[in-house]
Amino acid sequence: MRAAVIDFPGSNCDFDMYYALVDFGVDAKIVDADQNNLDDYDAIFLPGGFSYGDYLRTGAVARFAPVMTAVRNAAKAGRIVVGICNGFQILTEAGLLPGALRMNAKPGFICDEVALKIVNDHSRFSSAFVGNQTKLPIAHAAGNYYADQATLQSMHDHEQIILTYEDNPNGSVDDIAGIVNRQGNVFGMMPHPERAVDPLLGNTDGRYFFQSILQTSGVLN
Amino acid sequence: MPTIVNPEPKTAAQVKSERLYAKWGLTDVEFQIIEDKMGRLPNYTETGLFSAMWSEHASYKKSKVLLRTFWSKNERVLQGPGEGAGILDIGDGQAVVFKAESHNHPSQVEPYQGAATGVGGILRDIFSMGAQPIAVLDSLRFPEIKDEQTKSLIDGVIAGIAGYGNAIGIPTVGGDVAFDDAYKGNLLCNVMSVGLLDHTRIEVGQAHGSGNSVVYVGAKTGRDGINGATFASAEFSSKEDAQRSAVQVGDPFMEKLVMDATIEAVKKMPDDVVAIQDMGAAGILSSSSEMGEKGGTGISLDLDKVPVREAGMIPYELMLSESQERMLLIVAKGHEAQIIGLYKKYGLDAVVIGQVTDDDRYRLSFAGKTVADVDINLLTKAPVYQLPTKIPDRIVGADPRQYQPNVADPAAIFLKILAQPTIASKKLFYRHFDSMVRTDTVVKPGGDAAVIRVRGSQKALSMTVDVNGRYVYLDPYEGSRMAVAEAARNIVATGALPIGITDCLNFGNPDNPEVYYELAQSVAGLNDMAKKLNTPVVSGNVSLYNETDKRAIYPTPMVGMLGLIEDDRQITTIDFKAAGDLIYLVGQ
Amino acid sequence: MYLAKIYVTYKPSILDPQGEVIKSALHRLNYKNVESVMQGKYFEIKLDAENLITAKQEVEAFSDELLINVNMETFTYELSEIAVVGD
Amino acid sequence: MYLAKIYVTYKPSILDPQGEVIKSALHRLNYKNVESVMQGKYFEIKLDAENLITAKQEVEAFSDELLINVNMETFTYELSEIAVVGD
Ligand SMILES: Nc1ncnc2c1ncn2[C@@H]1O[C@H](COP(=O)(O)OP(=O)(O)O)[C@@H](O)[C@H]1O
Repeated sequence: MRAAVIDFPGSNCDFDMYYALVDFGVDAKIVDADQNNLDDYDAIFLPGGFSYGDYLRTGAVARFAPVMTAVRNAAKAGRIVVGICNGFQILTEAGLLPGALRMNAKPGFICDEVALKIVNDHSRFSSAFVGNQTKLPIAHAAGNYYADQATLQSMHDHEQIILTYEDNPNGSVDDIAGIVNRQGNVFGMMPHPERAVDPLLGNTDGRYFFQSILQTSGVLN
Repeated sequence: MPTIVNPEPKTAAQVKSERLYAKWGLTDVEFQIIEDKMGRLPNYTETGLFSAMWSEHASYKKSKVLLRTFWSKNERVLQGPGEGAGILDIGDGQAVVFKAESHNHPSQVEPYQGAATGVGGILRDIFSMGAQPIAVLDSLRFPEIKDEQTKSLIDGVIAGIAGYGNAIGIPTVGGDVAFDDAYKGNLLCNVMSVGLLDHTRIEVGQAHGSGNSVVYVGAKTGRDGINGATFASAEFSSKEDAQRSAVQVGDPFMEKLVMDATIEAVKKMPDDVVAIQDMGAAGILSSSSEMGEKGGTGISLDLDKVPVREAGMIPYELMLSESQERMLLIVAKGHEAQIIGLYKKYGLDAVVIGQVTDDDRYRLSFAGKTVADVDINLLTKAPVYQLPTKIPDRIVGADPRQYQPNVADPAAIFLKILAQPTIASKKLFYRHFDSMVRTDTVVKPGGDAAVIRVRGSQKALSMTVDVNGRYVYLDPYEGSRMAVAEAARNIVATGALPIGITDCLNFGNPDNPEVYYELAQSVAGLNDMAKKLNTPVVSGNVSLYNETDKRAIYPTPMVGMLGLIEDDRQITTIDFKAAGDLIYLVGQ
Repeated sequence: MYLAKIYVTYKPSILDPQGEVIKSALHRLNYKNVESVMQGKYFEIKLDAENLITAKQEVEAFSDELLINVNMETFTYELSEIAVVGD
Repeated sequence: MYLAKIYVTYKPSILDPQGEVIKSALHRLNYKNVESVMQGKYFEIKLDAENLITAKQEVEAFSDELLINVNMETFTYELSEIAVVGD
């Protein structure tokens, strides 16, 4: 699998994502946000960080980066597009995923490890998780997911909610931590699976996330 | 058309007759020395230069005699005190760079921005050596939490550290916090950063090569923190609101770009980059004059070239501004375009503002006129003071029996101790810090010391900051030895070998002989234990005048220690592993 | 030259966490009379334009496009012509 | 009941990184006419008060105390009496 990790000015989890992908044997490259062609990649990862400083709203400026047209095309073509943390915020700002992310209900950045429920265990991003519970790191100040009632209903109806918090840390509506688009190829979540792949660092639950993508893409079995 | 400004609001004669220099922190005697050595009256701009460079913050004039006694050489030391940060060899051609810095006064005045810009400043100290920062630690002292005002101070400082460190993407992995009314009106905010680099890439801040260019990179210059250096060296008065102009605002997004670009420049164009220095306190002035002095050269700057954010700034303001996220590079003559191009790629300003010269002059021109022309050695070598000391009465008259705890009901005392904010878990604070970004953090906050692996090797680095100000208050010498010993215990508890120390000496007004006694004894104590443990003191920082309304804080020499783990399988953690395991008590 | 003052607020149906936090902080500081707090963003933007009509169009376009997230925010604005100070 | 609209902005000499980033984003989006951008905060606060005078005093006091950072920010406000809608 060839994967692009997009480096927006201010991204800071780009290398973390890159190393996690390389660890799974993925042919990963870090691609500058000024690039406008992603045709060479099977999967595109928007990493965490503070794109363009995130001063206005998280992801608000990144959404207009030149690379986003290519990301849109890839999404339309059914290729894998993943946004982690700031990447998730960018995907919602860009309209590639429904809803929006607000400041945490109790304002302030939280870095912790949280228990999550796998609500949909047959998506391309969750099929390899064992059981319906997992633990992943979070690190964000704006992870408070919002969508209006109609959107939520439709997301429930189409099984678009993949992960929810066991003990909601940020005020997200319906405890939502990760969602997928209707087509099932564009995914965003606030937790950081790329921080949980190396046994030396203590938690390896993030490996199930990468395994899900690789298995459903026919790269791993 | 540019606004016409008068670069010299006062004549040289007025500077002297109105004793303007005194307002800027120079004594009458110091001013006289300057006048005598120059053979004429310094003008307005020149007086401003001296007042900043001769402040304690920039010159260490009152602490230098003590700092010189620090033991700072052993088989690992590649760079001791004097440069931005100290460097230790960790084998395989790799080195670790680390330093601590205080941002006490700015954080007291403006907690969020003060703490944030403290983090920004210490990171620049690390990457200006060519190193990749890998971790930040912080050491904080607040008054007891009794009122809303203290709470908001604490919230501000924590949010500031988080706001900067998290955004730039360097993990904040450890620290310490204590609460005591000795810090009322004068909180302490010390930050330490650790970086990694290859031996072949060590950058130092020495201007060499007459004709080489002085290149300004990063954010534009505004009127931020004018007089910050002299401000940091003046006592606090709780009534004095006028000091508040020293507020600097940090922009971590800008700093991330400056950091990434600078590290790339050092990697890709090692021969073009002759030297790098961070613009910290006293901005362009201290960075450029120190580079010239260390390199044994002169410096000539054209202030019209300095990128500015505000119109009408005069030379005094341009030179002393503490606008953040700026660096000064010395670039080999003829290679400026490559360096400028590299920074441009990151969307950053990079401008040639002057030259290295072969005389010993520090020259500034503005609007086509020379506005300052002074001997660089005079400017950068403030008089060194030997101050009187006196043993504080509380120590002379101390009765050792008063330190014997009276433990009638151990269980009740145990619970009381656990309920102390200083003893209780600090998770409520450190959970605001991204401790995991870069995915190298093996031991996160909550243990004894933090551990960061060195990617691509089996090695890991252990790091901690410690000091108990109350112990140092009761016995400056022993208390300081204990700070080093505590740091070493924390390092050893992670399975690491202690290899070196940085410090941040937070004390009161050194002109008070009792305070100076504390400082002298403390340095001796740190030194003694450092030698015993083979942990040389390779960098540090001094913060004096930590007083409110004439009352000094506890003497608080923060110790930042680094440890090396050769094999990451040897890392140990504090949690009990299994029921039935034996518990040993080691030591006396 | 025109000056646009733009006010961005959450749509009424959306809970504003920051407003709630400020309200309770004000109550703690004994400003018990405070009934509700809404926090929004405020922009002052100077722009060149042919005339008031084109300035208006531009302000509305970029506010919609960048300054607000249409899923949860709305904006109002005031526009005035200002003198250009030569320097 | 009174409604206070409070506008908080940086003092002129203070660096405003947000404004700079937004300006360059607008330029990239081809709004080249934009000369300058300043981002501040906007509050709508409802409060009970005896009369306009006491409402004014209260607004000024809590703005100074909590809403702004006196080191870096200033504020302006508008105050108006509003009808209380019974419910
Ligand atoms: N300001 C802080 N920032 C980050 N981590 C902190 C801070 N204060 C305390 N910690 C972390 O909490 C843990 C315990 O700290 P502390 O209570 O000071 O312990 P000790 O006295 O045993 O050194 C340490 O791992 C330390 O790194």
